[in-house]
Amino acid sequence: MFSSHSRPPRYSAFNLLRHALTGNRHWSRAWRNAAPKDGYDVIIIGGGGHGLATAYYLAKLHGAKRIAVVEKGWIGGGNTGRNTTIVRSDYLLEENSRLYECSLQLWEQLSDELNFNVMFSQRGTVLLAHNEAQLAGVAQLGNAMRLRGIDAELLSREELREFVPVLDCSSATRWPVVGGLLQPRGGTARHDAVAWGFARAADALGVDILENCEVTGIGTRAGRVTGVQTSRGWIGADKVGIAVAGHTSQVAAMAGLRLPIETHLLQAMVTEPVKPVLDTVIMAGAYDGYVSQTDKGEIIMGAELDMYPSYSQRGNLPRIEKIARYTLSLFPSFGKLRMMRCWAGINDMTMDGSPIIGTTPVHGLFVNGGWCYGGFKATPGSGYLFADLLASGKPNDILEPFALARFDNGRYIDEAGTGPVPFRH
Amino acid sequence: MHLIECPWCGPRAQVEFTYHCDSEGLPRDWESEHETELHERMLNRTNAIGFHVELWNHAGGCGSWLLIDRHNRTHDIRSVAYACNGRSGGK
Amino acid sequence: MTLAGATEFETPCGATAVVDAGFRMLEIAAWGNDPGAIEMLARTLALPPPLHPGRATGNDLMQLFPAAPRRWWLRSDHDVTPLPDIDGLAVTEMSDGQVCVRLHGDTARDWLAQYCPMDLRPRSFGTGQVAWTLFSELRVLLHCVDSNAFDMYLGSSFAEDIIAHCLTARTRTRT
Amino acid sequence: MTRRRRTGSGGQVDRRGAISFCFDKRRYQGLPGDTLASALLANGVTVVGRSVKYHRRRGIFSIGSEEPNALVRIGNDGQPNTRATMVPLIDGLEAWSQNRWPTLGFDVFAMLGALAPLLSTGFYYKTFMWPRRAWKAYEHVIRKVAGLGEPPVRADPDAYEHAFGHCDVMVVGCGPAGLSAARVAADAGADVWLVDESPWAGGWLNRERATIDSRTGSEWAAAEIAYLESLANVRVLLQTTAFGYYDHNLVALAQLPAAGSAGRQRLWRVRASRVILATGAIERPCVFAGNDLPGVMLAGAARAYVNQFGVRAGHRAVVFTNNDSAYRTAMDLHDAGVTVVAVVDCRTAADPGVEEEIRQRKIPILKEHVLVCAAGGSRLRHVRVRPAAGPAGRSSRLKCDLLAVSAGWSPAIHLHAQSGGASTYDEATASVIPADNRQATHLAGAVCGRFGLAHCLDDGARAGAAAAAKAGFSCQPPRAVARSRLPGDAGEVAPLWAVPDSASGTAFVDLQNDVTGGDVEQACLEGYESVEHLKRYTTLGMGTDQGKTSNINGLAILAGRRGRPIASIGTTTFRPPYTPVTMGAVAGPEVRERLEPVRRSPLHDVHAELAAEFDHNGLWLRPAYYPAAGESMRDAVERETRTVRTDCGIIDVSTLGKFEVQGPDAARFMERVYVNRLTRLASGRSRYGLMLREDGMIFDDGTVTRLDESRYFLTTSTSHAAHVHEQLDYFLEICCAGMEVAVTCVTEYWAAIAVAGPRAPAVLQAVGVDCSPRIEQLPFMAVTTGTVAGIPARLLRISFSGEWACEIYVPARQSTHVWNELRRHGALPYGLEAMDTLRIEKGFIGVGAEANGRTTPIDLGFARMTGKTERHIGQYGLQRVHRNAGNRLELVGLLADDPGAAMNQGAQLLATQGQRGFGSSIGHVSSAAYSPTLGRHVALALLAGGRSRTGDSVYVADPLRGSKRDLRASVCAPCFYDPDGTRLQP
Repeated sequence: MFSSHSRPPRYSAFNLLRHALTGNRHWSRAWRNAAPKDGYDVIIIGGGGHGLATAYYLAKLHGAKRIAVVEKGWIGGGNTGRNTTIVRSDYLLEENSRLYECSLQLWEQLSDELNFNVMFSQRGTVLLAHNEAQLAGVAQLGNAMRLRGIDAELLSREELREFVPVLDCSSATRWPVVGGLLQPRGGTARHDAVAWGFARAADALGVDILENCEVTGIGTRAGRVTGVQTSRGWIGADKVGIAVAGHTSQVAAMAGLRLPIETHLLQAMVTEPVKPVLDTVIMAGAYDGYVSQTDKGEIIMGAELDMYPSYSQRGNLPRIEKIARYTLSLFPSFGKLRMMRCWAGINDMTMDGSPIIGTTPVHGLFVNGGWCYGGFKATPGSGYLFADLLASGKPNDILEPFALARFDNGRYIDEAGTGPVPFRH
Repeated sequence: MHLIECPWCGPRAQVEFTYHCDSEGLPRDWESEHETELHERMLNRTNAIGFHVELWNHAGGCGSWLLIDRHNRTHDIRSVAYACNGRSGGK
Repeated sequence: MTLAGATEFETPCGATAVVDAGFRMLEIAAWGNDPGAIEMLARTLALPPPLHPGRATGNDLMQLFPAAPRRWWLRSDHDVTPLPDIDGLAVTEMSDGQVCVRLHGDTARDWLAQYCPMDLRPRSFGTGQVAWTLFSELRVLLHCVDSNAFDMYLGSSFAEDIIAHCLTARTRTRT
Repeated sequence: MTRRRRTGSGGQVDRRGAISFCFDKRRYQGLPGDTLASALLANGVTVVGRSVKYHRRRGIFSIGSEEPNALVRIGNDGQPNTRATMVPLIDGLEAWSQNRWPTLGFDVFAMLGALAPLLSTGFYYKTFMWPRRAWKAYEHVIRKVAGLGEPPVRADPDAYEHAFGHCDVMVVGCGPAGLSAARVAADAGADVWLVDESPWAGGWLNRERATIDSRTGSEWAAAEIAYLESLANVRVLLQTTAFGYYDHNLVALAQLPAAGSAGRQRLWRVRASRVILATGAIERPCVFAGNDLPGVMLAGAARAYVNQFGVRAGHRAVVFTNNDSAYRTAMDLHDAGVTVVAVVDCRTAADPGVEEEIRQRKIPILKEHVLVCAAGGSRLRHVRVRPAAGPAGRSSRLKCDLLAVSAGWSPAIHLHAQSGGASTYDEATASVIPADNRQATHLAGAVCGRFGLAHCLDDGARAGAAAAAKAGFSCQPPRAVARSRLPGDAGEVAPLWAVPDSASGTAFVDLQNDVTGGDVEQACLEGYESVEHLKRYTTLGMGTDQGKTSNINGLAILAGRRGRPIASIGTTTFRPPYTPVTMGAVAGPEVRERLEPVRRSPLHDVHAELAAEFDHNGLWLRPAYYPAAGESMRDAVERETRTVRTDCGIIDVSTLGKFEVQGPDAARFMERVYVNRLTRLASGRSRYGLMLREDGMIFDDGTVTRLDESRYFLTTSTSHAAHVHEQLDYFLEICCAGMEVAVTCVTEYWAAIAVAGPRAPAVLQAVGVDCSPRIEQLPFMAVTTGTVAGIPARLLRISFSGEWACEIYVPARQSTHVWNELRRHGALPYGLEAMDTLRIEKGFIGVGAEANGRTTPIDLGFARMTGKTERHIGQYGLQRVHRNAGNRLELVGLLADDPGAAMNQGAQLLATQGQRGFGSSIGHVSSAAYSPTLGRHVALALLAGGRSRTGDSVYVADPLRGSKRDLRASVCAPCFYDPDGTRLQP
C-alpha cells in the first residue's frame, strides 16, 4: 500500500522568513530518502528530468499511486545536469514542432506548477543566418512556426545589432551575420532545479525516488515485463518506462532490444562570471553552436558533437578550441574572458536525429530516449507525454510518429536532412 | 585528443582522422546483401560500453580506411589495421 | 593571385617562404594490389629503389613521393616525357592544382608546428621524408627537403589564403 | 607605510628599483620582482575586492592561482577576474577592484549581508515566483547583482597563438620535485619540457627558508634552472599553466608572454611520451566565524610574502594551525620583525624541532586550542581562542591584524584526475591523494601526499629516471640526492575542518561564492547530500578558483553531517581547465576573418577586375552577379539571364567537384554509385547522374562522362564535393573491395567555364575551337577534346541553363586566357544569381533547396531514372521509403495568379486561404525567382502529393516577412521554359 507521509510545506515568502528567523536549521528534505518496496505499478528507470517529470505527471494527472523512479546515482546527474539549458520550440518538421511546443507551453507554467523556481527565463532564442541561403532556411522555419501559432520573428542585421549589441554584425568576419530568427518565448532554465523541482513535487504526491539504485536487469515473462533487478534488490512492476538519456542502448539491451542509437559526446563550457552583457540565447547556423549568459554571469557555450562515439563525459580540446573560435568570431569582446569549466554530455543520437518514444516488443516496457541534443528543452513535455503513454498504453497523436516502428516504415523524422549518420544531425 | 597509430603514417593526432561508423554498420557482402540486412546494419547498433571495432578514415593524412579497436569510454586503442585485408585506401 | 614561376617572401617568423607554381605534378594510383607496378614504373624512370613508405626517392629530373598507400605523387621541375603506360596504374595530371610553398630557415620547423599536429622533430620527420598531414584544417603534403627546409604542397584554391597566413603569422621560438 | 610593510632586506625583489602602479585610481609604488598582490600588501592595502553574494570586503588570501578573493580587472576595459597573486608587477600597471558600486570602500550592495539569513542557500529556488510573470523582473536585478568583473566592451585587440609540441618527458611543476625530475630525465638524453604557472622557477623553494646542498632553496633552484636551460634537449616554459590532461598523454598548456613584453599568449597542445606531475599541494584554511576578514590569510602565503617579497602582511600576527608547517610562518614572520602574538595549535604535540624554534623566539604556543572567531571591519582587529576541549562560551581575545591559518595541505591532483587517474583519501595527511594512474604518468613530490623536502627531491629524481627509461632512454641511477633541510615539513595533520560551534553566518567554506558552513548543513537538511547536489545547490567550489581551497572542507563538513567517513563521500569531478584560460588563447589566431580558409577559383582575379559581387558557396567565393555601373542587383541579374537566353553568357563553374574514375572495373563501379543506368553510356558521352544515400534520399547530382572504356569523369555540386569524395572512397574501399578502380580528385586541376546561349556556337567558333566533330555539331551530352583559343581543353555539351551550352575544361592556370578570349569575342559573364534563375525556369533541382536530404528521386520527378535491378546505393532505402509512402512532398511548379506577385523561397503552402494551426501547411516554396524570360514570378515547390494536384490552386503564406494575405497560385509541372528541350540541340 501507498505509505502516507507528511507533505512538505509549500515554499513561500513567509516560509522563507520563518526559516530565516530560526537560523535555517529546520528545513525539511526536498524529497524523501525512500526505501524500495517489493513492487510498484510503474517503475521509471532514470532519475533525470524526464524520468522525474514522467513520475510527477503520472501521479498528478493519471492518478497513478504506486510509482518509483530508480536512479543509479544522484537525481539529475546525467544530461539534466550537463546541458546548456536552452528551451525553444523552433522546429521545421511538424512532428518535432508539436512535441517541443507542447513542452514549451508546460515550461511557461512550470515554476508555479511545481512550487519551485526553475528560473525559466524567456529571454528569446535567436538563430543566426550567415548567408542568403541560410536566411531563406530560417524564413521557411519561421513561416512554418507562425502558421502553427508558434511565435517567430525575422530579424534583419540592423534589428539584430540593436537587439544584441554585443554581437558583431559587421562584415569584418568570415561569416558575417545577415539576419536571424527570433523566438521570443524561447530562453533558458536552471537545469538542476528542474530535476529537484520535479523530484520534490513528485515526492509530495507519493512517488518513491530511489537514488543509488542501479538497474542491472529487466525481468520479463512470456513477453511481458515483470520488474527490474537493481543494486538494491528486485523490484516488481507491471509497467516499466526507460528514460535514461545517455544509456538508452544499455538499459534497452537488458530487455533484448537493439536500438537505432549511437552515443556521442557533446561539449560545453562556461567562462568566468561577468556582469550582464548578453541577454538572449544566440544559436549560430555557421557551426551549430549556442551562446548565452547565465544568471550567475558565466557565458555558456556549446556546439556540435565530437564526431566519434564516446561515453567518457570528458571534454576534448579540438572541439573546445572550435567553440572558442566561433564564439569569439561572433563576440569579439569576449576574447579576454576566461574559460572556467568544460564538460561533456553523452548524447544518444538516433539515426534520424529525432527521439524515440513508444512501446517496445516487450509488453509493458516503454522507451523514451534518443533525444540527441534536444532533451533538456523537452523535459516537461516528454514527461507529460510519456506519462500519458504509460498510463494508457497507447501513443497519442503527438507521440505516434516517434514510435520505434518508424524506422521499419522508412518514415524518418530527419530534421537536418543528413540521413542515417547519427553524428551529423 | 586520441593518438592513433596509422599503419602507414605512424602515430598521428585524432584531428587528422574522421570516424565513419561502427563495424556493425559495415556490409558483410554489399553485393549480395538483402534489404533487411542493409536496414539492420544501417540503423541498429549494440552501442554497448566497451571496445568496438570502428571504421575510421585518415582523411587528414594518407587517406587509409582503418579499423580501430577502441574503447568508447576510456578511449584506449587496442589495435589499428587497414580496413580491407591489408589493402588500404588513399585519397 | 596569379602565380607564375617562383615568388619569394620574407615571413615575419624569420623563415623564407618561396611560393612555386611552375612545376609538374602527377598523381599515380594503383587500382590493384600488385606492388610490382610501381616498382616497374620506378625502374622505367630510373628512380633509385627502394620505395619506403614516407620517404621520397628521386634523381635530378624528378621526385617520387610515396605518401599514401597505393598512391604516389611524382614531381618534376622539367617537362616529364609521357609516362610509360603501365598496367594497374592510373596516372592523373595534377600540376595546375597544386602550389608548393617552400619554408626555409631555422624557424621553419617551429613555425610549421603552430599549424601541423604531427611530430616534426628531426628524429620523427627528417630530411627526405614526406607525409600527408593537416595544416590548420587543410590537408597538405609535407616534404622535408633539408634540416631546415620544407616543401608544403597545397591545393591552388587555398594558396592565397594560406600565403596570407605565412605573411602575417609570427613565431616566438624557445621562449 | 611602504617602509613599514616592506622588510629591509631579504626576498627576491630588487630594492634598488621602483615600479609605479595604480589600484582604483590611486597610485602606489612596488619593486621589480613583486606581484600585484605583494605590492598591494606592501602598500598596506588590505581590502582588494568584494564577495560575489553578500559583497563582503575581502583581502588577499593566498599567494598563488588558488586565490579566491583578490580578483581585479587589469587595465581600462581590460581583463576582468584576474588574480592579483598571479600578476607580475610592471610599470604603469592599472588595476581595478570589482563587484562593488560605487566604490570598494562603500558598496551599496553590502546591505545584502544584513539579509543573509533570508538569502540562505537555494533561496532563489523557493521565491521570486509571485506574481507568476514577475520572474523576468526579479531576474533582471539578480543578474546585475551577480557576476564578478565588468566584461570588456571593445573587441579584444590582442592576437594569440597556437602550437603543437612533442616531447619524451613533460614535467609539470618547477618546484623541488619537478626540477630534480627534469634534470635526471634530461641528463638521460630525453626531450624534456618543464612548465610552471609561476613566473619564477623553484616553486615553494622561493617561498621558504630551506637549504639544499648548503645553498638556499632559491639559489639551488636558480642554478638548476640555469643548467637545464643550457641544454638543447630541454625547454623551460614559465608562466605556463598545464591546464588540461587529455587522452593519450596530451597536455594542454596556456603560456603567458613575459610581463610587459609584446609577446602573445599561446596555447600549446603537447603530446608527451611520459608525463611527470610535480604539481605540489595547496594549503587549505579552516572554517570559523569571520574567517573571511581582510587580514585572514593562509599561513603559507603569510610566510611566502615575507620570504619571497620581503612583505609583512601584518604587524601583529596570530598563527592558527593543525600541522607543523605553520610553525615556519611564526618563525619567518618573527625573524622579519612581525610580532607573533601566539601559535594556536589544536594538537597536543608538534614536531619537537619546530616547537623548539618557536620557544627560542619566545612565541607563546597555545596547544589544544582552537580559534573561535575573527573580528574586525575593513581589517582584522582581534581573534578569540579557547581550549579545544573546553566549553564553547569561554574564550580569550588576542589582538592582531594578521591571522595565518593552516589546516593542512591538499595535493594538487587535478591533472592526475583529469587524466583518468584514481584517488583515495589518506588519513595521515587528511587529504585526497592519487592512487592508480590511467595514462603514462609519474607523480612526484607533494602531489603524492609526501610533503618533506627531501622526499620531494628524491621522488623527483626517481620519477625522472623512470620516465626517461620508459621513454626509451637508458638512465644512470639518480645521482646522490641533495642534502636538504626545511623544519617541520613532514606533512601530518590532525584533521580540523571547521571549528565546532563556530558555524555562523560568517563561517565561510567557499570564500568566493559566499558559501558558509551553515549553508552546507542546510543543504544536507534539505536532502542535497550527494557531493554533486551539494555543489550545485550551494554553488560550493563553482567559482573562478574552482574550490581549490574550499572543496575539501565542504566535503568534510558534509561527511560529518552525514556521519560517514570522508573516504566514502566521493569527490566532485576535476574538469579542465586547472585554472581559467583566456578565451582568446583557446581560440587562437584563426578567428573572425580567418575563421575558415577562403577558396578562390583560378579565375578569381578576373571576376574581381569585372567588379563582381561575390557570394559564399561553402568555402568558395563565387561571383553572384556582375553589376554594371549604377546597376541594381535585380537589373544585373535580369540582364545576365536575358543574355544567356538570347545571346551568349559565360560562367565560371571551376568550383564543381571533379573526379576521375579509372580502372578495369570503373563501369561496374559507376553502375553501383549512381541511381540511373549507365551501362549503355558510350565512350564520349555524358549523362546527368543522381547519387543517393543508402536511405534512398538524394545525396548529390552532377554529370558522368565516359572518357573511354575504363575511364570516367564526374562532376558534383560545389557544396558536396568533399562529401562525395569521401563517399566514393568509402564505397570503393569498403563495399566494393576487390574492384580494380582508382578515384582521383581533380577539382583543383581543371578550371571550368560554361558557355551558354543561342550565340554560344558562334562565339566559340570566333574564339577558335579545334575539336572533332566541330563544336557546333557536337551532339547534346557528348564530350570531346581539343583546343580552345590554343589551350588544350575538354569540351562537354551539357547545359544547366536550358540553352545550347558547352562546358570547357582547361588546366587551371591557363583558364584566364580562355575566359578573356571568350569575353573578347562577345561572351558576357553571368553569376550564380542568373544561373539560379535559369535553372528555376527550367525546373532543374538545386542541392539544398529541392534536394534537401529528405527527398527521393521519385519525390523530385526522377521516377524514370529509378528501378534499376542491379544493386546500387540507395536501392533498398528507396524501396522502403516508398513502400509505405503517405502523402510525400513532391516537386511542382507554382504560378501566382497575379504574375507580378513575388513568391519567396521559404514561404509555406496552404490548401485554403488564411488557414492556420498545426497541420495547415501542405508544403513550401523551395526556390523562387523573377523570370525575365516569362516576365513573371515563378517558383518551385515541394507540395504534399503535389503531382496529383496539378492545376489546383494553393495559397502561398509568408507571414514572417510581413505578407498580410496569402497569395493564390496554381500548381503546374516544374518547368516553365522550353519543356521539350528543343533549344539544347545544335
